[in-house]
Amino acid sequence: MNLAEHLPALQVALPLLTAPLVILLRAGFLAWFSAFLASLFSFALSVQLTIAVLQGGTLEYWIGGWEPPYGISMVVDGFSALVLLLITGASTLALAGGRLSLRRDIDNRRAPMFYGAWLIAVAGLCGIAVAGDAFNVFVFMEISSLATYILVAAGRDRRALSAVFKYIMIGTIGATFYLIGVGFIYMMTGTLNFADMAVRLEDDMDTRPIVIAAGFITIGLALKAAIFPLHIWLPRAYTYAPDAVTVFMAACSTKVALYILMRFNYEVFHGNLLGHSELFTAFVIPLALTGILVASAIAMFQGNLKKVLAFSSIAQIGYITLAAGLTSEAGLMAALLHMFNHALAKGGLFLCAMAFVFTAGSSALSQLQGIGRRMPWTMAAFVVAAMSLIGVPGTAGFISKWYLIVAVMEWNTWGPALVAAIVISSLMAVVYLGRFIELAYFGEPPAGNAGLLEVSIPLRCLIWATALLNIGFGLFPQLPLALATDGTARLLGGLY
Amino acid sequence: MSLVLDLLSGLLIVVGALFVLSGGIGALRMPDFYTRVHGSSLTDSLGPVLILVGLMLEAGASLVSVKLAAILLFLMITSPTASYALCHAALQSGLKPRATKLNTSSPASGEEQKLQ
Amino acid sequence: MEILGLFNYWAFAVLLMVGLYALISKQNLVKKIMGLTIFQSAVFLFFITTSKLEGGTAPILQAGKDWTIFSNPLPQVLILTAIVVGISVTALALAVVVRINEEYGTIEDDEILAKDREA
Amino acid sequence: MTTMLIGIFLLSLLVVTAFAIVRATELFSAVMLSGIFSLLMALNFFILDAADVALTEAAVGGGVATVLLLAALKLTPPAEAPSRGLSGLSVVVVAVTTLLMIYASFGQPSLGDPDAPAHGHVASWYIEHTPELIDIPNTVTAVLGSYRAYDTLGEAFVVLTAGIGVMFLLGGGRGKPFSRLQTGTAEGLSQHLIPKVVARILIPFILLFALFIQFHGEYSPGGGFQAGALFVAAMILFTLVRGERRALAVITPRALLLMSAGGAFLYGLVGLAGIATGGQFLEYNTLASDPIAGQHLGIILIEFGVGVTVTGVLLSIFHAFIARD
Repeated sequence: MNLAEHLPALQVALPLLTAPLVILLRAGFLAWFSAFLASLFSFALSVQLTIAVLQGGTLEYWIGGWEPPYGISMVVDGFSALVLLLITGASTLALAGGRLSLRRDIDNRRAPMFYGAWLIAVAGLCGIAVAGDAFNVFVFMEISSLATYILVAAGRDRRALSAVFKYIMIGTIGATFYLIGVGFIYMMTGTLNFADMAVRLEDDMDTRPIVIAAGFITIGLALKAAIFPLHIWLPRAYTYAPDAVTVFMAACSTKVALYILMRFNYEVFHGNLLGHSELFTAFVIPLALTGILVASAIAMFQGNLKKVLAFSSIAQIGYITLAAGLTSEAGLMAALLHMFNHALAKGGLFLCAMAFVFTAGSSALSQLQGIGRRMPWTMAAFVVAAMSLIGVPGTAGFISKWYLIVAVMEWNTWGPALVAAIVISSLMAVVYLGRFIELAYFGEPPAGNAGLLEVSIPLRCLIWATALLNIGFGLFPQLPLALATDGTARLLGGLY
Repeated sequence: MSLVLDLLSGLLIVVGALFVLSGGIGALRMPDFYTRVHGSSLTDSLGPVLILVGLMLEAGASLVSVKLAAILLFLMITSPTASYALCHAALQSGLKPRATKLNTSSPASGEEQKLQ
Repeated sequence: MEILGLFNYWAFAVLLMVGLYALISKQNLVKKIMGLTIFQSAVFLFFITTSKLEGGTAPILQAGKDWTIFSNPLPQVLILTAIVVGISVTALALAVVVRINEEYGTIEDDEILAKDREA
Repeated sequence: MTTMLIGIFLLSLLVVTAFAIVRATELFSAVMLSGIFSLLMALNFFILDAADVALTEAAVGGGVATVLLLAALKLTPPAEAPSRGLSGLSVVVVAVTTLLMIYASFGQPSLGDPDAPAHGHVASWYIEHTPELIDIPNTVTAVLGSYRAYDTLGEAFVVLTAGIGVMFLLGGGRGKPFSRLQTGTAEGLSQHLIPKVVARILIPFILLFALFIQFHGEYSPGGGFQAGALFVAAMILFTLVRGERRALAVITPRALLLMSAGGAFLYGLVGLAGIATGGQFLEYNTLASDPIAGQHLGIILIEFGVGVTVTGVLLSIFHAFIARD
């Protein structure tokens, strides 16, 4: 028995099977601790997987020993490894950093259920990242979504409930649209396996049902990924979820939908569907562009720190889809890199936001006035992560923005216009983040709360570790670059 | 012999279908809730009984007949109970049968009157 | 004949439409959930339609029976899973509705929105 | 031909019912209509040769979903607020989608077309190879339990997640999934002779049937999920007749929680056993000395796991709803 060859299955099975044990626990701390351990081990597994992919190329795993397309397969390449690192990393980070914050949000008696749901969410997202089968993606998408609904509904504000209802409705529409698309493809090809689909689609290029299938899948996943204008569920869900949940979700949940969107459009449709590349570009780029500009503009006028960051996320999703919509190698490279770097930056920002909310008791900007002077360490880390989000040279965000601009420039004559849009929205990011930073450093604290106030030292270390990662991957971007190169090569396998 | 059986089963099925139909009409045309339940309980009881017996004659002495008999048995237990439960629930929630409506001043509107 | 063979797809399309309509335009949250159920059921119908094979029977291979054509088992398996997913979503959504009613005192979407705005 | 006509008739009824559901303003009648909708859908599945799916839809849509909706209605306002007419945008969205789909339908294989691509390739491989590889008559169970066992694992965990969610939102926590018991309704219908007697007659049969479906799923339609749903139906009947308190004494809340978690965990353990015995995750060939025996063992175990989880979760959900006032 060689466990190394079972890594893809273990990556899903570990958090999934820990969950039922966690819900049987009776104490909140134990539940948190076992969830944290399971998450940490999952992270170790994804590191192992990443190493295996970097050394040995794409891994394939046949579940049940059945050969695909008859059985379900798992496929892990550079792109999946990148997403896996994000999921397990973000989960570990949020659980480690959010212990106190979660303890305040979730009452002790219900904590086992909460952490069980958390682990199931991690397992579901990992399951999507390693899946090689279209229907399996649906099942794991629903697992992770249901679990995420529970996590969001745990928010203390009652608005979390109405936000989560909207999220459930839109999430289910998205998943069902995806299912319809898969059904159409199955009807025309007789298979559910991604690789097999790509092969068999060549036979009936451009039949109407396949075009419709491509439409349903793209729209369904765009709903899940909160691509503008299908983003309406996101700001409220992010804002009213418990703070630690927001850290986790912001770093990975929409990314996973984007991941599967790109996988489907590149591996299955591109090259097999007449004119699909042009159609995809024509559909995605305008949406991405308006998304970037409009969401950035809205972010400038929000009165709540978490909402500012949520709208900023929508804009950043716009960058990723813009890059993916270019259907070029450089574009994909930029999309993958930005997925990674945005998760780093946004995870860091939300982690700091969690710390602010923990001490100040609210995420309203008016309550956070002067917080920078009261929490100098956390605030400095926030500034570093903010610079990464804006794309200041030396940070991780700069690398992906650089790749993005290069990709856009070599796209076609519209390149310069797109670059202008990217620059404008980066400036808007400076405004909406700068507005908070200014108010945090120079604002007048609410009456009676002026003393120095910091979160615990371990949490401060964690926050700073995240901030330093933003700088580290800015100076030494080899790891994400290597993964993105590998992932891009595989995604484009269908294009050339 | 088989012709007689065929005829008989056909007759039973047709009569059963008529009962189902009358039950449907009753559920639509009867004046108040309780009489409607009375109408539709025909659909539940006599209709299926006749139809199933007709089908059993058609199937002859086989496993299918045994299954049909089992279905028949369960129908005869469950559907009257369902009607009972329905009426009971209506009575408990204060719905008064139309016939017992005595000194109400409001004109009969065809709608059921709720007790206060 | 050919055209009638497409009737299932039309029913699927109409049911999908009805469900989606209830889902997006009804204000009552329970009604939305019912719309969601119709919406999902339509998709189930679609999958099962693709599994039907003319002259076939349920894919249960009994020794000694003279059936030789069997309908396609795969979509049926997928839909078994999807039905279970559907009821899970319904149950969770209903629980959220019950909680919303406790917190807001209403299950009409526009009234909830109004109460959210006040806060 | 006849089948097709019956199908068209049933589908039309289905569409009419769907419209009625959307139009009904009394939520109670909408719930009843949606029960009818599910049963019609089950009939449709049945004439489309999907016996397993029909059984599931009848048990889930007609049974469990209706009960849950009713339980939720008890806790929420019973009528919809007066409607505000058709919403223009949604009508447009919805109409465009429908037109797209009807447009797409003309490129699709007609109902029952034997040359449709869906029937070749993977599906015919299942029908051909199941007798030699797994050797159980019900191909649906073979695909569900072995070829695509990983999806079914996911299914079991989706159910578990829903249970966790409902208990998290409505429950009291710490091994007590249900908030509190109302004394008034705790007695059930035990004062009423007819339901009591009939339930007493029916419950053993339902339980027996559930067990049959659980363990005969390899040979006939059925399996863990359907069995679990039926078992839950029997228990719900019991609860209605004998009262909440007595039902929770039969299967305690802690036991329900253990069942929910244990069944799903058992499924995962079978998967890991595949790895431990030298196969892949969820591979049953290595579970016994003979691959076919291994397959049988694996399928029975995972179906059992699914059945236990479904019973635990659905009952927990039911109790969580009715215990709240």
